[in-house]
Amino acid sequence: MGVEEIPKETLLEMYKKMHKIRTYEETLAKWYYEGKTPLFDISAGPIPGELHLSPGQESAAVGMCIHLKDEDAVIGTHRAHHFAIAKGVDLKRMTAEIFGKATGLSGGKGGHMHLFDASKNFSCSGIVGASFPQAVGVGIAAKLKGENYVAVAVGGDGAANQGTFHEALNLAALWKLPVIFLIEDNGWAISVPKDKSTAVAKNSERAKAYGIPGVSVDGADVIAVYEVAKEAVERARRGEGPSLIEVRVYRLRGHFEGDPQAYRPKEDFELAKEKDPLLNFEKLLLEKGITTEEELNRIKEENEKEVQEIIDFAVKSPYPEPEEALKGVFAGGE
Amino acid sequence: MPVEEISKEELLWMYETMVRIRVHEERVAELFAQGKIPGFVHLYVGEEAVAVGVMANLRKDDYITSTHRGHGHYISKGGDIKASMAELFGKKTGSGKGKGGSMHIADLDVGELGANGMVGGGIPHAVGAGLGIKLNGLDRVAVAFFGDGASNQQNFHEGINLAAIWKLPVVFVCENNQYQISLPYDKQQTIKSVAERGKAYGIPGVSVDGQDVLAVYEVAKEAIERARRGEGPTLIEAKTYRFRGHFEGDPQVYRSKEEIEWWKKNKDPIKLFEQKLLEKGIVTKEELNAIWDKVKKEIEEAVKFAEESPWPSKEEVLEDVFSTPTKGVLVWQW
Amino acid sequence: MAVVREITFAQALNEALDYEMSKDPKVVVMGEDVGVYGGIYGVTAGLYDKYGPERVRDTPIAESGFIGTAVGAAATGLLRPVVELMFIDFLGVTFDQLYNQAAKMRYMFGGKAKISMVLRTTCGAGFSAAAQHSQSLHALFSHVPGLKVVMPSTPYDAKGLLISSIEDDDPVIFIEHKGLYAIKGEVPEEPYSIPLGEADVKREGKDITIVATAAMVHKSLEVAEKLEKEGVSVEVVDPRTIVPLDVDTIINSIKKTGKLVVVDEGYPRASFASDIAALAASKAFDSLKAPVKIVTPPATPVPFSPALESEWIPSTEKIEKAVREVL
Amino acid sequence: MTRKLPMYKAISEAIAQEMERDEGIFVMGEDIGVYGGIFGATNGLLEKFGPERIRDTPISESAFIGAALGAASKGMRPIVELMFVDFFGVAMDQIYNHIAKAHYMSGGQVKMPVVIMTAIGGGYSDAAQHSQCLYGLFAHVPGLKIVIPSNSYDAKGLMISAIRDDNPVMYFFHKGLMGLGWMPSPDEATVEVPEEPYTIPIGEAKVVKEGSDITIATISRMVYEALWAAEELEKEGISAEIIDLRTLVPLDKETLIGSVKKTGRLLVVDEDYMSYGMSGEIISTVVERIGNELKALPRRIAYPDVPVPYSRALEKYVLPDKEKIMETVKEMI
Repeated sequence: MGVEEIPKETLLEMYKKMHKIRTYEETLAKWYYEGKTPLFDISAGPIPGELHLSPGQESAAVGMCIHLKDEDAVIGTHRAHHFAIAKGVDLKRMTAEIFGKATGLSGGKGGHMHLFDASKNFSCSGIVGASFPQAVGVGIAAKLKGENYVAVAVGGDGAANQGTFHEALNLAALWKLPVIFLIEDNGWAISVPKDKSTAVAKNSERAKAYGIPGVSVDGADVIAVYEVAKEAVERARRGEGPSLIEVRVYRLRGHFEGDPQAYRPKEDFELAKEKDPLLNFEKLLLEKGITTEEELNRIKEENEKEVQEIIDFAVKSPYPEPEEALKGVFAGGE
Repeated sequence: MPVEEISKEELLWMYETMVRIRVHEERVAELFAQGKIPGFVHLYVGEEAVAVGVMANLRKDDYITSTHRGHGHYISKGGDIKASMAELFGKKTGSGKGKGGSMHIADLDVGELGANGMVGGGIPHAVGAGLGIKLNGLDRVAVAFFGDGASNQQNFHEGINLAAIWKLPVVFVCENNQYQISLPYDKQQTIKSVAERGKAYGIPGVSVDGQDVLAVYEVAKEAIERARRGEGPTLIEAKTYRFRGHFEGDPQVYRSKEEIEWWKKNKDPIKLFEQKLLEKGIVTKEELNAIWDKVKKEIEEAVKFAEESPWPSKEEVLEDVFSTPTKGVLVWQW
Repeated sequence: MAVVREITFAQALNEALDYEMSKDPKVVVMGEDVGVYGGIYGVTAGLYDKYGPERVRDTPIAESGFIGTAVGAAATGLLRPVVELMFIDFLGVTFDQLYNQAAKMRYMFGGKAKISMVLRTTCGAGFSAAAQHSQSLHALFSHVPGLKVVMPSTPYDAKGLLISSIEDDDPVIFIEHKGLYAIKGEVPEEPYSIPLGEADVKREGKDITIVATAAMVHKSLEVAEKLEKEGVSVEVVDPRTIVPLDVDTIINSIKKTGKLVVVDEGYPRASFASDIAALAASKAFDSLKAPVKIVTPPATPVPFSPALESEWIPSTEKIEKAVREVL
Repeated sequence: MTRKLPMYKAISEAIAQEMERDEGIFVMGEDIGVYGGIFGATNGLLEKFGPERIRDTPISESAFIGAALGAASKGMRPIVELMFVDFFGVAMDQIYNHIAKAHYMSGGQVKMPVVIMTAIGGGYSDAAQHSQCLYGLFAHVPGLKIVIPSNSYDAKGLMISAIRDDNPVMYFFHKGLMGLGWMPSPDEATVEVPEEPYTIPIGEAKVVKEGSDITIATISRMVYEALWAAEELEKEGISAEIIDLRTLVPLDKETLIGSVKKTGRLLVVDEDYMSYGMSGEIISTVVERIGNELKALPRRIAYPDVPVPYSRALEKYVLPDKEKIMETVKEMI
């Protein structure tokens, strides 16, 4: 399948989302450093706490989520903004959440690593590898209810060495559940390179341990991701069980904002630029004559404007009342 | 492996050790039924060839980690049978001074790092022993024994991956007795053999008939030699069968009497080995009978020792929690 | 002559690790990002360059695997591992290896095993790290028998206690509050050890006792200082180790003052704070002149928003209020 | 209609009746199918509901407990069995970092109607990794309701409440109360149980015996040790009031404090470890509020801080029992 076989509006939608992610993340980064200098203080400024951004990894999110509907579930990791955006999470409320505001998705109780949007069946977690079993549960629900939604569990290459990966893949394979395990391989578990943490070169090889299909795909090419994801989603919807997809991507920024990245060789940064999925996609769209510079510029402007509005909303929103901290542990008002 | 390639001494050690395990376990079953041994016991009858075939290749200074079904490993690694029998009785002279019982028998002097009540719990311990061996520049080996059920548990995945990336001298032996308590193997996972999972860690995976002690001996020999040469871990699956229930008292509603009888009749590892030894004229029936007599006497002595041993005194219950004397209160008694 | 300088809590820990590694080749450091990175908090900085990748081992994200590895390595007696669990919040993926394995092996094997290992980990809220990266879960480790649990509050204590912990033959959970890494204090250059199980009276007083741990020690001291101006004399006791617990020092202090406030950052139920309160009631019943007060966060997960989190963490205001109520 | 039912049948009956009512309920765990649960809590369910809703799992506790979260997020009401509570260490993250917190972290968007049922308790030489109670540890982390019935009537009513609750409930059954043929259980635990479904509110303690001299607050199997002790003490003229707390979170502080106010004395009897657990919590709950109204120092009998020893001789010495309770009560009065 080539890019020609994908409708133009789908391609432009993908481009728009990828560009929006990039614009959003870079804008957020600027806001993050507000008030944190001269001495870096992680808890200061308008965006408190840790921040893990996704530039360079947009293709994994967009290539996958373009095939998903609202009722399909995506369970992300600590680095989940790109998936949230690709899944259609309300960005104003998500951003307000990241700013710790009352208007946030969770009223400021969850924050950047714990984004929940029940209407979009999106959630994420700060614990590495936690998503895999949870997606299995969504798969069971689909099966028991006789509905054909699918669940996507996202994990990094580091997460693939965590016990939950093993347990969950086995369970999903055994029960033939509609689950897609998506390993975003950015080559680094924080500072530990993949070859020092993972005994196989490609995590897709591990599918053999569970008797399910495993594919590794170059994340520099969003069309390649699109194709692989399409097949996995269709397979899951047909009731044929889970798939394991490894998307090889490059982190354009540090593990978290403030990460000095001293551990990362220079070549890796250069490769990251070369493998930038957004630039590659832009080039492809223009080369193939699918779109024009003007059209893309219009999209870019729209995104920039939207992101600005989103940030404004978050900034202007009020903080929650402190007593809210004591509420909402249990459903039913306890 | 052809019997001719193994010395008679070694063959007789294997035979005698298998018999020792068998006689021990059947005697323990009686004692348990008589109420002399409390708690739960998980017996190794039917699986003797696995422990013995592996252990024939190990030295006293090598390490093993065991499971809840650990008597066979303990005995074949050279653990003191009087001490373990006394432990089963809960006596002061027991290997754990009456504090551990069947699931927690250990003999650190012979490198038996302990049975384990937690499924998969001992796997990373063998990895740790392997790391200790490597960093101390020793030529020892660590072997982790575990069941088919454990191969779906987190520690299997995390432990083997670590041993593989660090090229540690560890051999992973999965005793696939085909039931995870009541759940048959094909309802635990979708692949034919646990050995296939070696691929997920880039290490050799071998499946072997666990009822054939010489076959086990051969694959274990190769894996252990490989480990000693510093070439890293191997995963072995030994297909076996437990002749008794998961624990004594198990009603075994999940499998048929016929199935059990078939295995006892056709796949008894001791009978099979005996036939081979006799056919090849390596031993005489008299020699073998003498072994049974000797072993029975030995086990009776152990039982007598256990029966005559004193109970631990009550105050001992508070001892041995910690080893380093410290100020402050370590063990509460209000 | 002893050289004493001002260094940070993180540097003090680093010195302790460096000293132990230089002294005993069996000591190895393992964990996520402890190598080239030098630890997310910089505690293992420089060790990788000095001792190499074999003894300063970066691990995959497989806590049950590498912590279990440490347990096994310790059981053989071939190594004395010091492993780092990046956040105490991650204990859930590896708890079995700690409370069912490391903690119990010696007892179950009749006193024959020595599990000489240290698990270093971090705790503490205040950084908008939300519900999975901010907890203080020392009570969970302290509830199960067989683990020693250490929680230093000053750079001096940190160095001396870490040296003792590494030299201890039992499994030690060494908990470092993230909010303390940057604080400075006087620390001798030479190695020294502080025995586990010895509380430290951080400030003497006669009207009321505050028992506080880790970062809460400093908040309690602030309150004590403020109240002194009003003529109230507050004694602040830092147990330093939760297990073993220096019961005598705590009880003697309560007997002296007759009043007790416990301040802790752990959750309130079935906790350090409630246990100390019960201890006071059981051991110093006749000396108590007022009901005991505990100051802890509420029984809710840690909220993300700074507006909520600042309400959640025990503040000096709340400590002061509790002290005034008991007085 | 009522009949005497052992606790294991009361539990499985509760689950069966709820499963008939609500198709969203399903059960996962090890050996819960053909085997009916090692301790019988899922007895007969496979035959009634089939393997899709009664799912035997591989030994992958983290995966199937995590799966309960995923299923709950899609509106299902999963029940999972963790065979022994001692095994929680391999799955704790999914329990306390995810299931317990999802409602709060999501700002109330997600509900977690998950029941995690698990076996607790020792006394039968199962040693250090199969005999613990550990409910104190779960009570420590916010977001979980902690239910611990002591008889078959409570077991059924509390199980139905647990299933209908929109929050995660940890449901602990003591092996020595289940009424299994192969493990002794006090006769008193097997009581009349109505056939029809009924609920017992979570968070209500029960005064199982009224008295005036001392309050014994306890839970699970220790309720009977306390009752047997109280019977003996009665003969000596000491009147003990016994409170079966039944749930630790939420804790029925009103009943507890009301009773201690009346008797002026408090003894807590707990089979969980002594330190940083339930016993300290109950005492501090009381002393913080009415410390100055007590006539004697509050005491606790709990498991000393040692792993559970295997040998009968040793285990009996440390397990709280009737004799230890009587002795302590006499010291207090």
